Amino acid sequence: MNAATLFGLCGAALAGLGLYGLVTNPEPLRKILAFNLLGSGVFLVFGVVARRAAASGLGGDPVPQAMVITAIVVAFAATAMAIALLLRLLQETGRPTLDADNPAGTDRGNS
Amino acid sequence: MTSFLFGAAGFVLTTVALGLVAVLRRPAEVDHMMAAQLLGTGGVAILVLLAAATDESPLVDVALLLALFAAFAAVAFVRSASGQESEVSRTTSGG
Amino acid sequence: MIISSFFDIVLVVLILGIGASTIAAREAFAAIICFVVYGLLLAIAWVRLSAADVALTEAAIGGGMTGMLMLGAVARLRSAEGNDIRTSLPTRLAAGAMCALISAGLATAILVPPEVIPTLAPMVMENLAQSGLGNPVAGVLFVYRALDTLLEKVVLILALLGVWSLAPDGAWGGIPGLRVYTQPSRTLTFLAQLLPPVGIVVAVYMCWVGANEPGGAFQGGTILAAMWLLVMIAGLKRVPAIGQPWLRLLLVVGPVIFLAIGLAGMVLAGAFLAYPSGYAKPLIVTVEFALTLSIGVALGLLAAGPPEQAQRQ
Amino acid sequence: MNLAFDILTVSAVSAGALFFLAGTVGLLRFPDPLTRLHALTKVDNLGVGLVVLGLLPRANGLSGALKLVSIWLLVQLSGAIVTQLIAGAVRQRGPHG
Repeated sequence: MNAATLFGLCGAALAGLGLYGLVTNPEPLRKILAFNLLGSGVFLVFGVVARRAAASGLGGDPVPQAMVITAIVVAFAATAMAIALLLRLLQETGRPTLDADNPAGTDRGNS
Repeated sequence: MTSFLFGAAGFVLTTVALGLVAVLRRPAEVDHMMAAQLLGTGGVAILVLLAAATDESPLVDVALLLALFAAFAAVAFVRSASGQESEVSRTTSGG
Repeated sequence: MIISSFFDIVLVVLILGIGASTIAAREAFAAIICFVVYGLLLAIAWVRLSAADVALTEAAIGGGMTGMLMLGAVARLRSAEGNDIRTSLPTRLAAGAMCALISAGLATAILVPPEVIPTLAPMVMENLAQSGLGNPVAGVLFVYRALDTLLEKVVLILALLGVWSLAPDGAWGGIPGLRVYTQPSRTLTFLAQLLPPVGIVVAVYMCWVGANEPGGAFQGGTILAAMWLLVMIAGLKRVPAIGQPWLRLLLVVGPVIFLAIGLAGMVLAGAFLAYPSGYAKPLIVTVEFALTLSIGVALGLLAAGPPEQAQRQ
Repeated sequence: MNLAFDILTVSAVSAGALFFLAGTVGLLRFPDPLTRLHALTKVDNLGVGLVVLGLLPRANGLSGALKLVSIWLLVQLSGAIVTQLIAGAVRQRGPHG
């Protein structure tokens, strides 16, 4: 097994781990964190695709690499947006959660 | 020489890994804050060793960035952990 | 070779361990620290995949900026009581099984590579000489997929508009609610005076070498954003109101110059975002410098969050 | 000449790696956060410093060597200040905060 395959398997495991955290963790902030983990796992798989396609004296195929760079920046923008939404939710409802049927969630006194 | 440098990088990575486990397992948040600093210095050493081992000088730039952002992250930790107020509450309460 | 695979195995185990503790950590603060450490480790993994450009981006954004953003949020969420509802055990088991299945699927895709591995590297290298650039990744970003890069800048600005539009009505155009130190701390002030000059030099360097070696507008812009945030957090500079014209000008200068050169390409070179032959490199370097500024401002404002306070008259 | 440089590289890098080990042992064994911080700063100064010293003969010309030294200076300066900040947080919140 070469290094690229090893990191590819690591990326696959990270994607699963991130998805698990996204599904099971009730706190929105932790969900955002898990989503970032999922994303970085997928990027890593992409990086392995790039590494395997090494040719012409390059360490990897530059096209997937450039796409991953773009993706990292876009993921950051999406994370910033998600966190702003979460903080606004906290401001409006006083609770950082998405549960609708929680009895404590009916007061909107803070808004 | 290449394998010596790789070996040294692996050794440093192992010690950093053990240090991270030690730091993150403790309950106190001040201990957690040391993690970024530990990885900042360890990561710099690992990257300059890898740069020398693989003869890829751009890796030294990665080391430079790692050092810069590890310090930045540590500042963010300390800011978040110390109960400072935000810009808004400062101006509404103090002036 | 055996020694380098020892290194890789330790790195992978460490990444997986830190990744798992990001998910499993009880406190949100500990989880975010794990995530920052994870981002810095991932930068080393990208180095091992011969992708120094990606390693630079990951160290800057995954390690520094995302952590900064999340830590700003966790400090506010801490005051609100969290809910103790845990997902029930059967649900977690089912989710774990499904996620393991997905991981296994991805792993199979990696372990069974295609007969002929598709690669665009020879095509990129063949045409790279015409553009005068030495860094193939920069070539892809600014020559072959320039439209993607341009649209990505638009996405950054759209995300920023989205963040801003979450402001309460009264605060529109006001000052972002970035958490700053209230009591001046001498140590932090010293760091905020020492690090930004170094950071700005590194950012210019990144941007400058980006044409020939790993680096470029993204990395340089992220460093600028981080240094700007550091100065604001330390209280050396006030957080500017988002209504300021100079701020908005800086925000759009990069995409506008990029777009203008792209439109000029329609007249001079016969296609949108094409460069007239012989002028490709100077034009790309111009675009990169303008983009570095715009990306820096956009990322810094994204991390600063929506405005929370009306602008003082 | 080459042999002398190689000996310098091996001995300095090994010594630097030893300081990393010492720092980790300190993090594992020292009883309170302030002493653990102390262990951490030794790694910044001497660990990275010795590794950089060992790699200087293999650096990419004079500019490469200067870059390595400036990285060490950056790590040392920022490390010292960040450690001070964390120590401030320890004082504010107590060793178990």
